[in-house]
Amino acid sequence: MPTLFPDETKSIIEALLFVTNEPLTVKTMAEIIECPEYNIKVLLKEIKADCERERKGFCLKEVAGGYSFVTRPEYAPYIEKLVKPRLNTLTQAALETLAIIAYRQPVTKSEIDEIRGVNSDSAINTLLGRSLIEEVGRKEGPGRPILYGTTQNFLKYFGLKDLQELPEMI
Amino acid sequence: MPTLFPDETKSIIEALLFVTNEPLTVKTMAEIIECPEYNIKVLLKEIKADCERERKGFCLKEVAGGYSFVTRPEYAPYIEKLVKPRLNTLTQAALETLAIIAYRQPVTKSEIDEIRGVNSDSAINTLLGRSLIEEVGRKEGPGRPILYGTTQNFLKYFGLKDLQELPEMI
Amino acid sequence: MTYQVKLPIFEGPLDLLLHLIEENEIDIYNIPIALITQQYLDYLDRAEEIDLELTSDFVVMACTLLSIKARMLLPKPIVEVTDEESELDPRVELVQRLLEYKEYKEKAKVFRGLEARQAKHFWREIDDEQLLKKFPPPNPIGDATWTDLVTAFNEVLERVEKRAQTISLSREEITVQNKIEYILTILQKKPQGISFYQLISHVVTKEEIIVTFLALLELVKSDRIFLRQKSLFADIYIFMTPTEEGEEHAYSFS
Repeated sequence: MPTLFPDETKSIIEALLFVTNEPLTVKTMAEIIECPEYNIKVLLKEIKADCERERKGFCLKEVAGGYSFVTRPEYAPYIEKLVKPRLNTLTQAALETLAIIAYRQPVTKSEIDEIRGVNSDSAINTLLGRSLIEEVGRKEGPGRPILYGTTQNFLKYFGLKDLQELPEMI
Repeated sequence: MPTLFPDETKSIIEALLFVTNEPLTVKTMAEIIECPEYNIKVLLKEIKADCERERKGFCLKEVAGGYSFVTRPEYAPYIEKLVKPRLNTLTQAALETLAIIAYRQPVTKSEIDEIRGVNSDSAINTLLGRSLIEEVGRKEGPGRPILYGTTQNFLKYFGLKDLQELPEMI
Repeated sequence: MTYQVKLPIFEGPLDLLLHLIEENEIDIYNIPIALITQQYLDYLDRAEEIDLELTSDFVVMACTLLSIKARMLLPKPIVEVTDEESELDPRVELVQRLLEYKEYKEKAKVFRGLEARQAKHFWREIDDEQLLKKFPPPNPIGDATWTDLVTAFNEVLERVEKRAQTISLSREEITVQNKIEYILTILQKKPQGISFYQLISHVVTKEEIIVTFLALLELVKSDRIFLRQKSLFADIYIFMTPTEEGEEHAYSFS
């Protein structure tokens, strides 16, 4: 690839962000454009500022360990007229179960049941089905029960940068 | 919807163009934003000029009677590097669907869904798009659903002379 | 016309307890156990009346509450002053569980907020089919081989088999109401009385023993039966309360 001017690199980053709907990591972008990660970071900041200044219809968001363009929340009413709305919201039981898994991971089903005081089978199945949690291993000990943890999609669904953002939530 | 300033309308148009990959007609945008088509046309010209002036990674293109954001053609080599690995590999869902079609052909979509236990729409589209499967007829009965089978291409890429060569199932 | 009773639905016994504590504006560290137990049992009664499906977890908690209540009613044994702290408050463990559950319930609320916020952000729809036309891969199957195909097919078949094997076991529903009716029927046949151990001799699950016990308490409370015990820890004998008319009246919740 030829040597690029910073402005050109910036445009390429924008183009890359346009053809994927999964968060793009700085590392991937740096590898594709063949330039240092540091430059990418600087340019991402510029892109973010540009979107704000020009009040574009979409903005750059840092989510799930990468970056992605998403539409501005205030335009949601218009966009909902065009594309089908998102999946159903999670039930109270699923959210409680997910909160326990997020903060206690890795954690077994019986530990979750213990905290909630009820059986969490169906909540866990819902969360697995929506790729918000996954099996992350087996616990040592009798029965070697499955350990659950949260997924990348969990971060994307709730708009979190990474798991470090969790403890500050309250 | 409240009365909007032209700048705001412009941002909403950008948001609508961003979110969908289908070309949007002026009529659709005017209906969603509830404003005259003439205004939309003026703002589309502005958006087009903005993208050029700022040399964004994407530009506004008039296609098939509508408008759409597309990435700049000169960045295709970079985009190719990003999407090729994704496009190249078959997902687990596509692989499973292909396996069912290969072994059970001719087979309908609902029969595939039944076996997999989930909806296979997008997997079938992927396989059709890659010319690995094709319509081979219609099933007799209500709705006369489409029957799918594998293609010559399928045999070629899996290195098989004919379907008899498919490894027998255990 | 059917009359519908509205009753709040709770995620579990701890959820219900927290609700009662909040409703009564009670200090969670000093729960008036008699009051809360009564309100808890009232909820279960009403839920049963309007046929709300309650899991056995609710009944188990009812027993925990009754057991705490009993321990708090018992006179404290006179112990000689020792170095050890005075005996533990029977409520401590329950309070710990409530506090922990409460923490996660609040976190769930934060997640609910984030979910609503995120629902307003839309991601770009990407059509891989369009991209495929623009960037045709050299090989439409990537690095897959027919072995992968066979493996995938086997995996699907295994899943199908697993699905077929999963038999949904219907949980045996034992309600306090049913148990009350059962006890009354038995007692009609045995005017000489029946012992508690006889009553639970065929019972296999802990839940059912608990429900049997709750049913007895309910029957004593409404004065339909009376209990006799020869000595401490001896078997408890259950007798039907003789009615003035010498006939039994239909049992009713009130």
